[in-house]
Amino acid sequence: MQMWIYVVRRAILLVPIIIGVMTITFALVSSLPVYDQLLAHYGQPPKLRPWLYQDTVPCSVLGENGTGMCHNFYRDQLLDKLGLNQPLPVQWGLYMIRSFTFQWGTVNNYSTAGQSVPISKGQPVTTVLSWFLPYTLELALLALAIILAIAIPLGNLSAVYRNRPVDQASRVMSFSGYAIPAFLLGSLLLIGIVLGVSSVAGSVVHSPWCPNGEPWYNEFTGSWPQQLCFPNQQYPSWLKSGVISSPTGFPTVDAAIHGQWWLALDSLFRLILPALVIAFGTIASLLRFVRNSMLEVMNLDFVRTARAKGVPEKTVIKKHAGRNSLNVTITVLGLTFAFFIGGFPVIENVFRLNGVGYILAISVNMANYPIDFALVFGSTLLFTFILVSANIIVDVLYAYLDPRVRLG
Amino acid sequence: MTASGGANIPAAIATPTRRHRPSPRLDQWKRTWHFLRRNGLALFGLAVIFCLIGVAVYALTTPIPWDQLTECYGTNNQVITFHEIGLPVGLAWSVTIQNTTHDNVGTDVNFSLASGPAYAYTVTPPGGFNAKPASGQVAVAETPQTIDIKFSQGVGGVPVSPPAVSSSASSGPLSCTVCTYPTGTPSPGPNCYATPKGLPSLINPTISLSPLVAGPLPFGALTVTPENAYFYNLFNGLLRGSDYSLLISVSIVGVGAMVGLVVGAVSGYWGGVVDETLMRLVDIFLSIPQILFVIIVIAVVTEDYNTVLGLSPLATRVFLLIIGFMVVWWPFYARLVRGQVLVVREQKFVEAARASGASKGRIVLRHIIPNSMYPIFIQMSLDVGTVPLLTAFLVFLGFRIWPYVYFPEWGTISALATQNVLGYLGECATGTCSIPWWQLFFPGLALFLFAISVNFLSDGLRDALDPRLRR
Amino acid sequence: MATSGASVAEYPVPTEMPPAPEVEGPPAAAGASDHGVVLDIRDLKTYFFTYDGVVRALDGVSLKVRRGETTGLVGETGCGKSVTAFSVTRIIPDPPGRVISGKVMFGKANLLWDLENEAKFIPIKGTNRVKIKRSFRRIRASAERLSSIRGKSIATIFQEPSQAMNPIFSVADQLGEALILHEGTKVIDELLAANPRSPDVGAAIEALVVAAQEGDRDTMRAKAMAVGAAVNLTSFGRQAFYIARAAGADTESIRPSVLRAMKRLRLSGFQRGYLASQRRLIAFHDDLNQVHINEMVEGKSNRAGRRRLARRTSRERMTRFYYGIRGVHARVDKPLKEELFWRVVGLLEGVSIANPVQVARGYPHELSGGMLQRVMIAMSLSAEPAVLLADEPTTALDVTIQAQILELMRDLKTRVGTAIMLITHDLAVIAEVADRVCVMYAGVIVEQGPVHEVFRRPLHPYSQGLLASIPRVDQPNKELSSIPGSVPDLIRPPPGCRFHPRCAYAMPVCKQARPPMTSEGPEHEVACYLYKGPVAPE
Amino acid sequence: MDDGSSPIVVSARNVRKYFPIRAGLFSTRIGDVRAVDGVSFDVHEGETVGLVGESGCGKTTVGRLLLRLIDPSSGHTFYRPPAEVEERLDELYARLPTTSEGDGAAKATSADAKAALKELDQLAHQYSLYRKSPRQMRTIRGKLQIVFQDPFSSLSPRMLIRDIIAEPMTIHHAGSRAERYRRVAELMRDVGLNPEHEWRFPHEFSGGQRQRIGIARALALRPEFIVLDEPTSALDVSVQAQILNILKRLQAEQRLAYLFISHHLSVVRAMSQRVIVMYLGQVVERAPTEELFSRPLHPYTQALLSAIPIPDPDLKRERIVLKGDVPSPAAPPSGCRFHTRCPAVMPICSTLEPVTIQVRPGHFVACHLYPAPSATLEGAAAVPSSPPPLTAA
Repeated sequence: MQMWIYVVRRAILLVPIIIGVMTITFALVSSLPVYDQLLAHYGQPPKLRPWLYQDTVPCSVLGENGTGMCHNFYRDQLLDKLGLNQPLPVQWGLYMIRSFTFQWGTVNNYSTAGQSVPISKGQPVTTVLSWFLPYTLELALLALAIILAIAIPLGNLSAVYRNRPVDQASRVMSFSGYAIPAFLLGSLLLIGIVLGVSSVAGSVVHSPWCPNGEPWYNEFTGSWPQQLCFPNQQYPSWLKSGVISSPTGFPTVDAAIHGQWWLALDSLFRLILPALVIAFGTIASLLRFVRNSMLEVMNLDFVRTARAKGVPEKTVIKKHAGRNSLNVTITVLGLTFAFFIGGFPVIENVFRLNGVGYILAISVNMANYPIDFALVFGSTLLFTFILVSANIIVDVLYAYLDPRVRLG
Repeated sequence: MTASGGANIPAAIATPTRRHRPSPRLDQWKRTWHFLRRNGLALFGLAVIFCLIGVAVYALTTPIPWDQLTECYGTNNQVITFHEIGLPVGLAWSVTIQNTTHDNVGTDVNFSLASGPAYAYTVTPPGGFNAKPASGQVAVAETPQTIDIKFSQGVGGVPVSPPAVSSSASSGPLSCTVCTYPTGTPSPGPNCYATPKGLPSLINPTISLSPLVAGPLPFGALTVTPENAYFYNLFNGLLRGSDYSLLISVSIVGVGAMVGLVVGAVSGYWGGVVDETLMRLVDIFLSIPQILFVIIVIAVVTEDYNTVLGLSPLATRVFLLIIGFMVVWWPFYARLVRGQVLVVREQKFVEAARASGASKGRIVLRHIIPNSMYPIFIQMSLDVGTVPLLTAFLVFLGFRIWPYVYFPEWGTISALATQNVLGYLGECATGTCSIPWWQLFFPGLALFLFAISVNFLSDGLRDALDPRLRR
Repeated sequence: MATSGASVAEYPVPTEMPPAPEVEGPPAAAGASDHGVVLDIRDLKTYFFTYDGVVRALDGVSLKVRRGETTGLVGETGCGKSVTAFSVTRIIPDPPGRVISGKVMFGKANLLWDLENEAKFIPIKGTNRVKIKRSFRRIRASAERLSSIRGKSIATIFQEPSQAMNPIFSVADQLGEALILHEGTKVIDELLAANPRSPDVGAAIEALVVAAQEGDRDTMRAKAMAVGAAVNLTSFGRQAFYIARAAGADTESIRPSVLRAMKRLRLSGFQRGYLASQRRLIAFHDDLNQVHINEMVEGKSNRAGRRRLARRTSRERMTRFYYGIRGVHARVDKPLKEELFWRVVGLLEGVSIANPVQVARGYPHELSGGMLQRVMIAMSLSAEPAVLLADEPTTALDVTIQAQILELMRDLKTRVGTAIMLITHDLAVIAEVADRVCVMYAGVIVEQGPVHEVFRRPLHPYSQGLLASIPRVDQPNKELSSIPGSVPDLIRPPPGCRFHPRCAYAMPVCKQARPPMTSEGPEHEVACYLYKGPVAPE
Repeated sequence: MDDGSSPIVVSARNVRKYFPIRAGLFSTRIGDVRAVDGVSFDVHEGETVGLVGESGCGKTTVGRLLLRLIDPSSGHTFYRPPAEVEERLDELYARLPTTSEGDGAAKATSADAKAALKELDQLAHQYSLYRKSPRQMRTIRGKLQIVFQDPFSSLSPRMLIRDIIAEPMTIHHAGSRAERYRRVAELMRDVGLNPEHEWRFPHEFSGGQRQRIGIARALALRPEFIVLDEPTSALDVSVQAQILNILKRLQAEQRLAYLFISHHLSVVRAMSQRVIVMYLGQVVERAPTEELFSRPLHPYTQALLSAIPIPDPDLKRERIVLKGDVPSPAAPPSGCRFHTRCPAVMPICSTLEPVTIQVRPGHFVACHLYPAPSATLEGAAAVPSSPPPLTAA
């Protein structure tokens, strides 16, 4: 009961944070030229009126004082609707309302060059994101599972066997996690696997479950098999153009729902490598903290008490020390979650996975201009929401683990 | 402890058994050094860092303009620029030469073509506009040239008149020093390298065994430009890159730590409303996805590569990089420092200082900050290693510190290399595979060495400075 | 916390002497001086290996702890009192600390067996540091071996009760853990033996209700215990009592709530299976402890036996896991938890805590220091150990609370008959509770003897100095004389008698060799050259 | 109010310190921890006043209040008030209605009381420590110093000993650098430290030596009044004796006034001329040392005295063992705060809060066992001058 008070209070504290983040994004958005803002909200101007967002339009031969251009009144209407000619505070309020009511603008100049992504200009950003969110979530959950499964036991071990081989190994691992950028690691893994297998088996190998012979190395990139692996060589109806699966959007779940077990396995298999790569960095930073907090806890009095009580050493470490150091782990995990999320665009880009990160990576890619600001800001908002909800979860866990927090 | 003095104590005990005037700070350093010495990894890190600093200093002392690091292959490529006139901002148009279409970057479309024949080009205007000239011929001469394209509204339009060709010194290389030729064919001349497919990016590392000459391309080459027109000397790049990388990371971490220290100390010591507001601010910045934030800041501010504060475009983008990271960096330090300060503030010696009338400023400066410094140092040394990695993230996501021109910074190089190498993956799996391993290996190694040695060092320092772990 | 009610006399706890297991009893041929010796520490050396050098924290300490007696260990900070206690059960953090040599005879078992094989010491020349080569296998083995003694036979209570308890587990959990470790089989057997369907339960409950209506605390308790007897489970009687007490005025609510409480005794098949398997596990654990003890008695390791038990244990774990998973819906572990809870309540009553139920539910950070110290004592006495090592149990407490705790300890000594080794820097406390006292200085015992002897005529100059420097309430205008200087650092201890730099009677000989223990008067021994008595038999 | 021949250095009047307790969803203030609840006493020049009580009874808070290290909720502390002001204050406080809630202000209804309160405010404005401006405060702080209990956290680990001791002088710009360090040397000699140790860091010293350093720092500005906050409770007995002797010597030499805070009655007896016994933030008994220890009146004092272990195994005495713990100052018991543990509790105790009366010259007690006809010396004659028999638990 006390715990709920605590959690609710934390949740209330999160409101100003969300608003603050929104304000920052608002500042960025409103620093864009008006043209881009209109573009971001309404998408591309219709083919017939390409001049819609410009302040002046060519009108008569003379026009205003003979420039051949006159004021664009259509644009003024748009501005009014968006409130862009209001004073900033009002704009801020409108922006808040829009972002909380999920009016995040329209896809405008998302360049699908070279991508098999069925995004067409003019779609609302939220729908696009809602297609791709589940995939990212599945990836994230897998990665988190890996992190927890590796970091905590390894950290405890290296604290218990301080300066012994286990410890040294785990420390080197954590160091290299700090030192290798994720995309480098990912591509190294890919190349390593490809080179290794191709040197062993040549190129004739096919995916076991691809009757028409998909080259095996496609198993490691892309989130679905190629078209030719499917019955009568095209994607089933629930797999929209081989990218978006329905109804849930979680690839494994969907495949399982439609009873295609090999497909479910396949999609899971495609997630494992990226998840490992994403997890690696976080594990590195987590290991360090787990180890240190464990070292601290092991020096505390109550551990000595437990020993003096006659509790076997294993239990002392797992129960008495481990549970106490878990709080620190949770906190650090919450803190590093932002960086954890930041890794997704890159990794999904390396492995060509159709997640939000991939969309973001493409839409923000300054190599192919201009940027699709609607998508960029949309996905940023999305990530922020994810982050905040993660914080709440962390708080709940923390309160659950530590009675001192729970009971105030 | 030697025995204490005291009113009724024999002098034999009272006088210390130490040398007359010890210098305690020296003792502390000795003690730290002793523990650092026992830690092989830390020593390794120290050595590597010293080497890198040396390299950076060397790179600074012998400056080479960064744009001359690029070398073109073939004999005489030139840049042809199509310049747009009278088109509203943000509309996309493109030019096609020999079935290759380039979209506009801002107001220009760039091509890099080998000289010789005259190329036919066609302009694709945005809907509702028509261009003059809509198509034409351009002959590549010895100098780069710019063709102005005028756009106008309405249908029909004016008959095509020969384009106004104006010559201008645009950025990019002007001289070709190196050339490549397909393996098996005779070498066209000096300074030419044999490559499997005539691709410059596949020039192998050439370590010549003569002790003095390191070969023209000791680390091999790397191709970055869109048309594969230019390739870059990895060795030079990494060499030049050292000082850029160090400067960027050190300045980011330094500035961030400064801000964090001040904010953390203030909010920790003053407490109350100040603390609350500052910490909420910190929370806000902590709940932005950092990398994305930096990307967006740069993307928004430098859309179309405009500049700020009258800096040069390059300086603008480096500056923005630093600022962007700084903005997302300080909150971590602020939180760290605050935690420390909250501990130190409760110590009795702070109260003693207040009891003898010390002002808040003095307490913060003389007591709080000195006693909460060490963890900050450790964290800083950790982060210095991490920054180039994050820069690499940005570049990988398409951020270019300098567009179309090779910018010597480790993160940039490794990211570009990765993208480049990933392109070869497909053909690689077919067995007939020649992956330019050096393009991943050397930049990756540079990043890895830097980060890991900094990590080793800071970890060693932490252990050496932490009295509890002193065993 | 404890505001009214419970005094010690009210709830008797089992008063028989601690069971003397075949290995724990006093040596058969016990000399006059060795009568009832439970713990015999001989020439114990414990060093700490730090950056500055080897700290000789204990340098040859010998003392005996006798059954039913309180042996006081007194001295200034850093003289190695606590280290002595912790060296007995080896709960010294390693690194930096290691027990170097010596014997700790607990009955026939030598707790420091296999000590010399655990680590080799290679001095680094030029410095006064030492490199240690540890054999981690042996160290782990000896740790396991000692965990069979810790808590069960030799219990310890610590100085800072608030830090000595695990902050994230409730008091009931932590005491319950101790219970299940030491009395597990007994607990489960009794739980399985309970029969809630016995005919005379109803009558007993009625009686309880009647007693509650009369409202007399003691008869109510008696009747509640009768209920417990009816279902053949004492702890349930206790539960019934507290239900009745909580019911207060509306005595009608007692009947249904007692019946509801009785649900926990109606065990389903799964629960029984789970309990049985749990019991087998604990039994294996006890066997393992026995093996360990035998190892220490016979002085040779019995790896085969340990292996066999380990195999059985792991197999049994699978069984319990099965019951745990299959029986999740049945909450298989619930009955044991509740049983433990009510036994814990019983333990807390034993240390005269007035509201044991709340305390048992509470977490350490909710309880006051005095309360926590009681809980610690209850925990350490849960297995009725032969020896209780009390490390400054009252230093962190207020005078009035200290008085309570001392009363409690004195009482427990007489009732449970545990041998107590009381460590404190406060001579007054020693004078209050101890029967014999050892005065330590800089890692050696300088004087020991019966408390009256030592306080009436302290022999060693250090003891005299200590006594002289205490400000006394009963002697206001006694001006405080102080011992000059402070405890020497034990890395470079003074040669010869370690006290000579601070000693007023220092003689040349004091600088040369350590004085032997000479016995002055009955069992009164002192290590000082001022006394020429017969050398003590050590 | 205490008849002291020598002038008063510091006098506290009706000082209260409540720490708010916040809880609930919006961390609303649900109550107060009444750390100090209406404490009044004087400290005269060159005397030592002992302040005893169990942990959590507000001893330390009183010490910090006297130095204005924290600001009080109400009440005043006066530094060297002129004699006439002193007397005037007493009259005024006498005219105020005695109450447990806050200052008299709340219940000051009668015109007389209002006037008294007004004048009190004016006086406070002139003389109260809590009304001084920061600049005035800085000058005064030199005269009021403190020595802390924990010798390990009271010295900054990153400063040299010389700098630690010199710091107060540095803050007050007392003399040149050279002079300061010369003074540091002599201070170290005063407290029995070897001046050569000034080049060391605190962690190189033992507890006793650190405590000496702390004392030297407190003496640096030649103070008149030092709060000794359990200066020896972290030390060994032998070292404790050294420190106590040093303190006594310094007092004799420099005519210092001490407030000696301790939970150790025997030490207090050895050190102080007058003793104040606190329980749950209130003064329960206040008397000259000898008087208090020979004739303790308040049951709590008696319990304390009998709880002290005496280092003499032969001396057996029946002792009063109090039941339970100190109640939390967040929810102090109604009426007399001691009644929950009092062995001689009466029905009235739980309802009515006893007033402090003077039983014998300078001996004040707040307990219903000693009914107050009126807090005068005549009245005191009627009061039983010896403690009534108590039933030991």
